[in-house]
Amino acid sequence: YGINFKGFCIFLSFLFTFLLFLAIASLFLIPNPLEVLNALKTEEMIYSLKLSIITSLVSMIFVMLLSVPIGYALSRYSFPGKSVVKSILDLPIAFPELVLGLALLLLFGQSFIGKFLEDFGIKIVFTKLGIIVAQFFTALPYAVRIIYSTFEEINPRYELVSRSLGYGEFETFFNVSLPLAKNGLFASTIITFARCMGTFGTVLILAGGSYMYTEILPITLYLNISYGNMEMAITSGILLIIISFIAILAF
Amino acid sequence: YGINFKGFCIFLSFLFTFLLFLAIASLFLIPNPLEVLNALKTEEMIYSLKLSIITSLVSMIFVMLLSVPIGYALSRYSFPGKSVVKSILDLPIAFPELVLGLALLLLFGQSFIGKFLEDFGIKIVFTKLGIIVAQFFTALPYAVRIIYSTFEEINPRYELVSRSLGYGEFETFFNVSLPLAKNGLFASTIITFARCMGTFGTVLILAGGSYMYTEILPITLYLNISYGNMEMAITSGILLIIISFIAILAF
Amino acid sequence: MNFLKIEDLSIDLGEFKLVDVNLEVKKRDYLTIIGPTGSGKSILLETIAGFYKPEKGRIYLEGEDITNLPPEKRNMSIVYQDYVLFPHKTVFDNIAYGLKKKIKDKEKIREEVTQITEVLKISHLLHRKPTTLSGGEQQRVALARALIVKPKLLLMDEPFSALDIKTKENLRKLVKKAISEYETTVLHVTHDFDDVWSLANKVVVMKNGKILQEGDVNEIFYKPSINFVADFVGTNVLDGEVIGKEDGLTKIKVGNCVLLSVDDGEGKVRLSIRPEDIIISNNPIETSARNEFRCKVEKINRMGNLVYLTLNVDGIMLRCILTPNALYSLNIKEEDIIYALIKATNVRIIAKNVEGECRS
Amino acid sequence: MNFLKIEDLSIDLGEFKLVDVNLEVKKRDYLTIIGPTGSGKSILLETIAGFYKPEKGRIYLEGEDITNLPPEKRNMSIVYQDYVLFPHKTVFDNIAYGLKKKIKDKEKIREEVTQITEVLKISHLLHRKPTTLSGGEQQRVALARALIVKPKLLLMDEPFSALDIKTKENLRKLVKKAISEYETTVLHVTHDFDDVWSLANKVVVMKNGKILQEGDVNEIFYKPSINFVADFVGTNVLDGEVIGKEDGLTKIKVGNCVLLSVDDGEGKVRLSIRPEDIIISNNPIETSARNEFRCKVEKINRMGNLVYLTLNVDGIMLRCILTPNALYSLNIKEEDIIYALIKATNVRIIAKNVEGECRS
Repeated sequence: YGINFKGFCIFLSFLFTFLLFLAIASLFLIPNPLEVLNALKTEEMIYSLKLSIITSLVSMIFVMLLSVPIGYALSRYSFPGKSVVKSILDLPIAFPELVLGLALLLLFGQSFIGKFLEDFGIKIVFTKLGIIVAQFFTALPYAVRIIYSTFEEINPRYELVSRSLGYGEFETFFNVSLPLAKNGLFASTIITFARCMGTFGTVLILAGGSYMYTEILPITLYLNISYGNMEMAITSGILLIIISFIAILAF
Repeated sequence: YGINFKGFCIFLSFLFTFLLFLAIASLFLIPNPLEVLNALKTEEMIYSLKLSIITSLVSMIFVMLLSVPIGYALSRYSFPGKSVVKSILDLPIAFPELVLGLALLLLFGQSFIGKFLEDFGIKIVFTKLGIIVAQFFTALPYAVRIIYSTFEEINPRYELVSRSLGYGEFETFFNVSLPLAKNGLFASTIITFARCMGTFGTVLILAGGSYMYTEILPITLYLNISYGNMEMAITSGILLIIISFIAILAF
Repeated sequence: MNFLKIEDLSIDLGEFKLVDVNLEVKKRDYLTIIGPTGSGKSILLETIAGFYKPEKGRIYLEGEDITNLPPEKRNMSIVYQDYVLFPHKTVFDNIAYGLKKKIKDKEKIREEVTQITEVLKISHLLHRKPTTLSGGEQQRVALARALIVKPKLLLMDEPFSALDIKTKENLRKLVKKAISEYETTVLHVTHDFDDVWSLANKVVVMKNGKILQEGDVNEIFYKPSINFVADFVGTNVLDGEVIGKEDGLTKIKVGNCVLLSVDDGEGKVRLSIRPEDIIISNNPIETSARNEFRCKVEKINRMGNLVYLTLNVDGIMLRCILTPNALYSLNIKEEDIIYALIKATNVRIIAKNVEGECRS
Repeated sequence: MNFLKIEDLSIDLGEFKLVDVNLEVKKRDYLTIIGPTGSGKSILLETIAGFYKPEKGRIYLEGEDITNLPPEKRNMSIVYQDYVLFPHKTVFDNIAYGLKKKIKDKEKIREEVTQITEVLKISHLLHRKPTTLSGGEQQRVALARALIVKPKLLLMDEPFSALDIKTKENLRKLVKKAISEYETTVLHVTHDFDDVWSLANKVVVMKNGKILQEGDVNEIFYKPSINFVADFVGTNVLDGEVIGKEDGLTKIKVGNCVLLSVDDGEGKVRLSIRPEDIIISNNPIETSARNEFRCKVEKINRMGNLVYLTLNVDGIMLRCILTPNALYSLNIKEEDIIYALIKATNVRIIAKNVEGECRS
């Protein structure tokens, strides 16, 4: 009876895993390898790959620069309005990418902020900059979440001891908090990069899906599936997966 | 010096929160309320809203039925291949929605499984069933993750004590593990529902974005933005947010 | 036939392990398991309870091989240091939990709960939730929950170590009463010697997953067989050489002194003398005790409600424990010359054919 | 002027709090803070260290108001139960950490580290990472890290409670040596009376965020001013009534007995007699001690390396502690009639004008 329950749970786990791996496998096995290779060599695919990597790297840097102080502030300090800030962490749940994209579109396209930026020649809507903004806003809550829980797991006494030994808050942060958070920071960097690479809805709405202009890999996948170019679509899907895995292995 | 660092971290937190809230606010403030009300009353919006809620509820039920045993198995049992199953948890990072949609499209559209199901009259590609399948595969890893960490936080000694007092594994699961996991189960149910409501990329690829057929709210948002019907797009965005918030508050 | 018999039990969980553990427990024994952190004490309990499958070895309960029985079929209860009461159930439901599986008669269950809670003095708490109770109360509830099913074996994993001294003493009394009432056989992991002295009749000393010594309480404390055990229980350890016999007692030369012991031995031996067995007086005493030494008080250390004297017996250092009142009535100060008396029965040979220097 | 002065310190962190704490510490004092769990001992230390901002009250160090000073400007070091060594730094870098902020001369730093590590006997560990050390070694490193900056105040939060008895004793000796060498003033939170006896000259007893009593070690243990403190430190508490004076001593009637005390009092009073201050003999003794009672041994309990006697003095129950050797030389058994002697200086009046029954 007991063994049945255990077996049942494990069976379900394998069933779902199996289906999922079958789905991933079909991505790699169904297409013709030659056609994938040809698709890889097209100007469109090369453009899209380059743009994806560049925008994701830039977004990643900005996300990390912002999420480390935000995660640290949420974990270590209490300040008025903290609970409001903390709701960022839960945002991705209640706020689908597509809606986030729409909100950003309205913010930068139709509000005073958009007009203000445009006066300085900064255009976000339907531009490459829009890709970075979309990726940034999509990935940041994830990064903050990981960094926040990383700092939460570090006993604040390490910092207290450092303070009592004569080091200020900033020095303590660099001497103690950051080295102790090393693993969490690495993890969040990878996840941020992968998240930026895969952002679709936000980018589609804010930056548009223009052929060979704001075309990142997810857009390539989408555009080509719409035109019925399955090989191009599958190739960009494979590229997306491979890049994510390389990122995970590289760190 | 120390205060500056603290102030700097808190300032950045507020800056990002402010931008985000401004974006959300513009979603609610920029459109004309009357036009939103009119958009709400259109046949398309009502159809989309109904379909979204029904598919999300159905997906949610299936996700919970599967994720509780999977999360429990991952947390409590060790079995060969566990690390493979555990990689499900990290899947959403390396596997963008769009790619998941494509993989499912190939699995159910072009592999033997798709043909097998079709022989029984079950069509998944470009159908309403496809919406549910897409939502299910997208939301399940999130649910498993929450349920897994919920069970991880429950001291297994509670179960050991129950076992030693004469209850088998299955009885112990119902008498002890489930009641202790109550909060985590509630949370994962909400998140699953919200995640199903917001699924876009997977649904778009697997079920297609057919007007008044597989049209759920994110599809409505996307279709209407393509046609330039901003009011319809914004209205579906607002609906998505409101429903997520209601779900969170209702529990 | 032994009540519980463990044969060559081995398991390796990485951090904790058991290596070829053999153990025999009689019915109604109260066995305490002591040893340093990480010695495998807890994992031994949990393997006996059936929470881990041993890699090797057998466990027999009343002659029956239970090695592969699931925990729910073993009829053993476990009490943990952190109580592990079900937070979603009331105290009553916690205590009744195990019984409900066995009997369906609600009246009978209520009776049994009433009985055990009276023994453990928690009748007034039945409708509370566990989280509202103090540590001592929670542990009494955990005990009640464990005892009410009348387990063949009660396993306790440092049950008192989270409690303060007063509560500990109290609970020890209650445990004593309850287990005698329920005629329970007990395995009790602890690092508190007070548990051993006040509850146990048997002791097992473990280290690195192995059983180093087992025996009656007095055997372990007065005749630790291995150096580590002696160190662990705090006795004086001396190295010497047997130089002959006198009136049936073994004469052992330690430094410049000669000690008499009731134990047999020859060649180089290692001795154990417990610090509380050294009797102090200001003047030579005429007694039947044969080991009397003139010695200098090197140091007086007050520790808690005890006084530790370091005595210099012609170059050999001995630790000796007194109460402050004894110190007062003897009027001892550092550098004083006093007389130390050790009964030959308290000089125990703990190792034979020893190489090495005299320690202490 | 006091070295450290705390005025009306209040803070409420929910689970833990301080309520109007006043405290004065002299230079080179060794103050231990005792009290039950949740009494606010740790938070007091951390507030003094500057980790929490008090809601009310002031802290003065050497006359200077440091209430609003950040921790790094206070020149205090803290040692925690769980060591809190930086895992990414070697032992050397851990110890040198605080010094590096103050002096840049690497040779000087190396010298200072060498010196402190010799005192604490950890010179051989300098190149190891903290996680590879035993608990005792880690705590010595933490002490070295704290002491090397020559803090005005050393704060220790149950520094030994994670260690075994042997290591504790060892570390106490080292701490004693190190703080005398570095002339440090110490605040030490503990729940182990051994720390108090072997290290402290002052004691503070806390409960529910308040200071209940403070004073010299002997004052607290021999004359606890509040019932809770007496209970907490384990003394005999008796209620009686003053019936007169005799030769300058106060005569107090407790039950049918009359006790003499050096303390003054009148009316109903509460007395404290420490169990280790009761002197036992088989026959009446002729001494200067005035309180001698014939009593029956009700119960003999062995607890650890001590024996607890419960004595019935004409209906009054007294707890008394002996070592096994004393028990042996007196040859006492349960039900025996013996004589208990209590010096008038050891009968302390701890409360006056008491209502209520005789307890004990």
